[in-house]
Amino acid sequence: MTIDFEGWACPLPLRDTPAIVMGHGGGGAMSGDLINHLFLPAFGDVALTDSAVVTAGTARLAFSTDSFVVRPMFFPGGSIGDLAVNGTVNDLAMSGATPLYLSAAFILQEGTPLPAVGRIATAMGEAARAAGVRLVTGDTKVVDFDSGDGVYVTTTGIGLVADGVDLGPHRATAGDAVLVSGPLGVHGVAVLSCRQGLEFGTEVRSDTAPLHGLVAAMLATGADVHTLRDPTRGGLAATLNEIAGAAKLGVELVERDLPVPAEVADACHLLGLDPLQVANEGKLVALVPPDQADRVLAAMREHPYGRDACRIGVCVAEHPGMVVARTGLGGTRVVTMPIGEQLPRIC
Amino acid sequence: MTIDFEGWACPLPLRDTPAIVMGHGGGGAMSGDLINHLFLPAFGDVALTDSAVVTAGTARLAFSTDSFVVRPMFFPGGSIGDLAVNGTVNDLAMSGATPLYLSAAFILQEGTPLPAVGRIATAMGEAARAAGVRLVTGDTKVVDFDSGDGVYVTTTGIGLVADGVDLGPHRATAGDAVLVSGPLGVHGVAVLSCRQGLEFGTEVRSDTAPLHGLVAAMLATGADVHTLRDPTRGGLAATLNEIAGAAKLGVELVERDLPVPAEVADACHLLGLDPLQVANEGKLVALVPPDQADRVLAAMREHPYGRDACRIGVCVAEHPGMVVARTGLGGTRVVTMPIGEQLPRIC
Amino acid sequence: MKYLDEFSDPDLAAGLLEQIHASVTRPWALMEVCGGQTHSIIRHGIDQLLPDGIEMIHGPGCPVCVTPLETIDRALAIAAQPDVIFCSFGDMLRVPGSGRDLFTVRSEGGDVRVVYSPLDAVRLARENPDREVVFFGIGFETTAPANAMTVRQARRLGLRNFSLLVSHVLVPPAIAAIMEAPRCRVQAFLAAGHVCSVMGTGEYPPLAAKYRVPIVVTGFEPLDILEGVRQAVGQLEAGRHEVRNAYPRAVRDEGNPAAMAMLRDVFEVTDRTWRGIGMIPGSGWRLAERYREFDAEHRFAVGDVRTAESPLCRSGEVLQGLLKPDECAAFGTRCTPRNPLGATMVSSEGACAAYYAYRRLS
Amino acid sequence: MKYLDEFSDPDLAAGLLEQIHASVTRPWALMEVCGGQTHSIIRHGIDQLLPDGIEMIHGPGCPVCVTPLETIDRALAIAAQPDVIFCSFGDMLRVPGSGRDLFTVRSEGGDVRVVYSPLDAVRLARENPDREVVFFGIGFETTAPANAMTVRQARRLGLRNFSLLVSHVLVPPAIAAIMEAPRCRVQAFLAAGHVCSVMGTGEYPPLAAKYRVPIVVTGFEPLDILEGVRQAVGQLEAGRHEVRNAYPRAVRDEGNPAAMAMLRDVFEVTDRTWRGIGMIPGSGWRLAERYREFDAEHRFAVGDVRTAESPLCRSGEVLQGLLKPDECAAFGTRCTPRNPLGATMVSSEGACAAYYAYRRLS
Amino acid sequence: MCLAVPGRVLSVVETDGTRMAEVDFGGVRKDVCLEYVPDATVGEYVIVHVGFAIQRLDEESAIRTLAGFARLGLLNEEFGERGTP
Amino acid sequence: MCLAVPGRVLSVVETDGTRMAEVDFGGVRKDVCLEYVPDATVGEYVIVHVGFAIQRLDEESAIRTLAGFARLGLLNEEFGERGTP
Ligand code: SF4
Ligand code: SF4
Ligand SMILES: [Mg+2]
Ligand SMILES: [Mg+2]
Ligand SMILES: [Mg+2]
Ligand SMILES: [Mg+2]
Ligand SMILES: [Mg+2]
Ligand SMILES: [Mg+2]
Ligand SMILES: [Mg+2]
Ligand SMILES: [Mg+2]
Ligand SMILES: [Mg+2]
Ligand SMILES: [Mg+2]
Repeated sequence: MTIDFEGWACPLPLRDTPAIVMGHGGGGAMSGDLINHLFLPAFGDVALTDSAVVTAGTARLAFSTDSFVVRPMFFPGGSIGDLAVNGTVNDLAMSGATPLYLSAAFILQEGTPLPAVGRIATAMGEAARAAGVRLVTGDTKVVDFDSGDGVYVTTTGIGLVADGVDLGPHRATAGDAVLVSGPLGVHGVAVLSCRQGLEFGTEVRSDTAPLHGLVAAMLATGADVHTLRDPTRGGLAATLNEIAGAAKLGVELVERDLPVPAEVADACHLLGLDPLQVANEGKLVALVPPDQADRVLAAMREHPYGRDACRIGVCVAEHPGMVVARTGLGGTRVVTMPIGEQLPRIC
Repeated sequence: MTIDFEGWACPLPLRDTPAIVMGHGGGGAMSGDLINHLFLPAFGDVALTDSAVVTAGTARLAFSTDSFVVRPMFFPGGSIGDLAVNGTVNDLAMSGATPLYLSAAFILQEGTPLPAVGRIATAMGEAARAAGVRLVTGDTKVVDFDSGDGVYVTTTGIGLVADGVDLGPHRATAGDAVLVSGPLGVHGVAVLSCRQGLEFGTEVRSDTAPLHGLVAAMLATGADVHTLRDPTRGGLAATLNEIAGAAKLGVELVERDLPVPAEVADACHLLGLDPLQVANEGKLVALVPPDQADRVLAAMREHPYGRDACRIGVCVAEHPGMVVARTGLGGTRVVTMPIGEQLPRIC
Repeated sequence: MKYLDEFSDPDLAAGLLEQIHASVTRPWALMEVCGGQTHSIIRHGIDQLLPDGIEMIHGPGCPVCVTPLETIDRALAIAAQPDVIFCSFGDMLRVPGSGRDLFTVRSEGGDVRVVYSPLDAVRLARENPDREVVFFGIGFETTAPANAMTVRQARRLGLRNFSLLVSHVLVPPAIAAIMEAPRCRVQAFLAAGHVCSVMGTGEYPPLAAKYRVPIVVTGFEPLDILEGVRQAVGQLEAGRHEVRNAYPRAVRDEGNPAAMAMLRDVFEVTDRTWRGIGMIPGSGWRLAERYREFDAEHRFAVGDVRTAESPLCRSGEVLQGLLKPDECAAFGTRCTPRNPLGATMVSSEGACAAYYAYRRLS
Repeated sequence: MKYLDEFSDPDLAAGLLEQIHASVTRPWALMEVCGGQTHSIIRHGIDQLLPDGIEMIHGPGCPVCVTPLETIDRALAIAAQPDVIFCSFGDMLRVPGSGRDLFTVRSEGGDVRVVYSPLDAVRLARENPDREVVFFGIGFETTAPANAMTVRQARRLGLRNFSLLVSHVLVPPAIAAIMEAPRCRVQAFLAAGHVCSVMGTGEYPPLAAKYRVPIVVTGFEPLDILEGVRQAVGQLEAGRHEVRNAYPRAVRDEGNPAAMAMLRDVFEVTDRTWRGIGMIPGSGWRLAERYREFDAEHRFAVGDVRTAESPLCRSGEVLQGLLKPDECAAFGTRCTPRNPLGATMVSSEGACAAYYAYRRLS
Repeated sequence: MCLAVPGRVLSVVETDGTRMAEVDFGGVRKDVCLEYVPDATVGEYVIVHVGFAIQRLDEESAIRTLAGFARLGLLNEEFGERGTP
Repeated sequence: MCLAVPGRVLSVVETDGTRMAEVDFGGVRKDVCLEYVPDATVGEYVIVHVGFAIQRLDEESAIRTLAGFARLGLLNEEFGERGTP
């Protein structure tokens, strides 16, 4: 394979690595660079978002894709199968869409036990039925032993966006309350607890869930919800930094209001991780005008997936693009965009 | 990772391998088993086709996904990037849809040179512009060195299906003429020619192309086109066997009418492969009522991607599910569904 | 391809067929020895065009089918070893050993590679000095010179990480064994043209004389097969039993002297078990003592393999033309190309696989 | 977590802060030795809450920052070898060597694994007898007992495939070096609590006496830091320079005798180059001669590494408190956490990285 | 450097000749080497760094320290807001 | 067994002490070992099996054979449809 460096003309303020490293997939700053400085220029004048809202004929559609490569494939509380369905359902839901259809494309490593594939497929079927979406088209490829790792699934979803619904960072406004639908870091800690070489005991179980019902309940209040996001890879830190960057607003969090369960905090302390950078599933962040926040919160708390919803901060006009947390002691700290992989620290 | 065999209840007349082998991804009989006996039962009551036609609001949509794992990533005449765009565009086109939007999900192996990723992205952007579709949403994951191989791309597409358009094996009828849009086996031979350990010299170059323009030209004749398919993985043999099986019809090919270029035939002879089982790109197979076949053929030949279109056979009521070819000598042979991988033979 | 396409010409085929039809007065059973010929017959539908009385019996000339189960199991054991790069022709990957095949080994992480030429394996050994490279050297006399060259090259290049797992089989002893079988129905042989390209025709006159069968050295293209049939039927109708060369463009009576010299140097004759058939004395080649350092069987301690052939499989009788595949109870039910019980169901020129595809039509 | 959360209590913090504010009459420059303390200060915004006159200077106590470039380059060279499983704490993967880091090596196929504990590396060596397992044994006195245990275990288990790439650094010689620096501004030290958990407090009185600086052994939670500051400021205001233990729940004056005995057995004192700072005599530990068989530097021929530190980087001055990060010309332009030129920009407690995140706000 | 956290010993075992403990960190449990704090018993707290207990946690001292901080707060209150910014 | 095809020698080289040829199979080109047909020259046809030339193709004989088949056809025509099914 010879590479034609001439034929490839992307301006590249990518980190000085001439090659892909794990950090490019971490959902943080390096992922962002790859998108902004490599894919976008190549694809042309498009906005590559988590979920696009497009028009087909007379219909307004949300359209979103995600590849799922989580290791291990089975973890306390779920599997890559649940994630693959709920992850895409939630990306659609964050556009305010009613998810309708999913596709599923599998890249299987040869040697993967068929029962494992079957169990993942079964989990996907069940998750789809639970979410009320239909898996309607698919694809299967097999790669050799050295070129894969069990099962990778890419799901893509189509949802219907009602007229008038317009959600996104572009609508965020200084003063908006920042809400979160439930405890943070739970999924990430559950997966870490059974990652090879890191195993630790914990009662924490992944809490993946489809969120479009919760979103519908929030929109049904009539409140003018501005922005919704599911803080998955890179955690709340990545999501809020992305929103702040796109909206050119600052975000101020109040640390003591963050719903970080004790077990998540303790696991993070043990490993030297920041719970705000740990991945979530089945959670959403909402930006809502301050006077409507209580109404939205009340509706969220009535929904099974929003029972522990709470307000965690506010959007501000100051320090645009930056997320700041007021610490328990009354100081402030910058909540930075995670750079690459989350790794346990010794110091 | 412990596998819960209990929780997995698929009836499994899969080949006696307890694990995935390369053949499960070959697009032939083993791929079919995996879909029919593992994914379908798990996903529930759905028809997992190459491309689904669904309704969203008032719009009729075609929806299709494919993962692209072709090795090498760059080959004479194209790259995995062109394939990823045109492959999905064509799956949509085979439903008679006008392709509108694509998503792209990347699974990158760490260590992949950024210029290679850039070149693939550039090829995708160019192919999308050429096809008149927009890449609107995406995702990037990175897997470790041992768990991937360069770039895998999953594209998913949405297309709009005009009212009245209804294509598929369910419409195939005994008597239908079988048409093909151009020379067979070209893409597969181009890729094989630079596959590791098999390298051979050839002038053959991959001829991937978006086919919805050709399809539009065919439909514009007013002919009642019954079925369209792009004979990719598994070649014409797999596609026609699939159609024959789904339509419960026989297919009769006339070998001397098959447009197999001499170079393709010679490469296949050298390696002991059947050109009908070699992958194609940028080609389609059409089933058309016999009295309208000439009209459709004429329209195809006016289109740049159908210049060499020809009639290769006929659907028959006999031997349903089976594809038979009349040989040059006047005998017949069964054109079987490829089983697994295509491998060079010594005998 | 020049000198290939011409030998598929339908008009010339019609002429040959007419001649055959014209000359046949009663039923004859002919065996095409070589799997490649079987493939060509099925591929072009030649058997359907022959007179009803002419029965083509598919011979044992498919190395994929007859390589002994022990050898396959040894290959699987070697290929599964972590340091080994196991190289094979593509055909062999789906041949079932006792319960698994090379595909399975590969899917479990074994480094199994398909090569086009045996020299590719030698190249891999040079490129991977820290790995053991093993080439699965199977085949008939045609393939033997290519396989022989690997050890010659390995020695010349001083490679210490290359070895050959050899299981060569020889056509003339198999012809004798078939003729000796109690229920043998074969009345004439189409001998394997490419075997004769290497070995010449000298081994056949004694066989023709002893068993009083015509032996026609035959090529692989449709016209070649028809010409072989025409000459065989001609002899049968005339009551003759001679050796004739119907493939003179590729076969000289003396064979290929350079190749034969190499074979004498590298290999030595041995008794060989043919899968399904059993032991045929003097029917195989193994590496000569002087190349023992390149013998994978010696290098890897996998001599003591216990094999288990499916008790249902009757491929031995099929291979000898004693049983038609569809007379086997497992045919099409327990045994299909997807899930073969015997090797004859694996390769596309295996008699059972050929029957399976064909029978569906009738 | 019990005995952790209590030491973050905001009300108690307010009380401590009030005391500090009350007692300060003029500016003081305090150095927290340990990167963990730096992290805690930044993480909780403690520096913003201290009186304006109190300046916290970030010390060199981040092993990620000070591990010498030669050692990193050696690690990269070893990790790139095909037979090696290279194990490291997560922090070390992004530390730039001369032009690359362990992430790069891994992305090129090197088998680099992040472990939680050094014993995980020993386990890997037992599980992979055909691979060389190397553990990157960096750190201060706190980590040394854990690293020492690996070679003890490896010997006991008879492992011949395990080795340790050692680069330990020691706190007291660094304190001396900082005080000896011509432009030194440090007036008191918060000593590293967990170092003292292992080593006790015995090494500090001579330093306090010689340099006439208060040294307060300090923990890592917000209240611990505040208490350390309170005690240090109290001494400064009173003109005293004593050693005090403000972290008694985890530090005994005599340290951990079992651990210290192990350290005496496994390691021996050596001169050590600190990245950015230069050689500090007697400031490191290397494997003792009797454990030479487990020394990765001896086992792998990578002694002759040529290193190239960025000429722009002034992290040495930063580490000694002689320069504020934003006074470095490369700061925030050529050098960012995304693309660090020096190790102090890598780790989240590196002074430059901490400054980078903080400065953006002001 | 030297991230170390206090955890409570849940159980002690000798594995392969090494003294190991299961240690609880408020719900999260991890196996920890106890060779350097060999006389730590079940129920006691130890300070754990990279999988090793490096010291006992002196509970009495911890409580005393916290009590001292609390007294400091009361003291401040008593004497008013002297010097606060 | 023994898939073998005729190809035309395009060029001959000695590589690493082995006689190799580039052989053309109607546009497809492959490197082939020429050790067993060492005197084959550029332009000649050889029969190739698994990357080895195992024999020369005798062009004269090929043409003669084809001519024979053609005569057979003429003969059949001359003598009518005797015995055809
Ligand atoms: S059909 Fe199958 S079981 Fe029967 S003889 Fe043939 S290979 Fe053996
Ligand atoms: S800012 Fe960067 S270059 Fe400057 S001293 Fe810090 S690490 Fe070195
Ligand atoms: Mg998405
Ligand atoms: Mg997502
Ligand atoms: Mg999302
Ligand atoms: Mg597909
Ligand atoms: Mg690989
Ligand atoms: Mg598709
Ligand atoms: Mg497709
Ligand atoms: Mg298709
Ligand atoms: Mg995504
Ligand atoms: Mg792997």
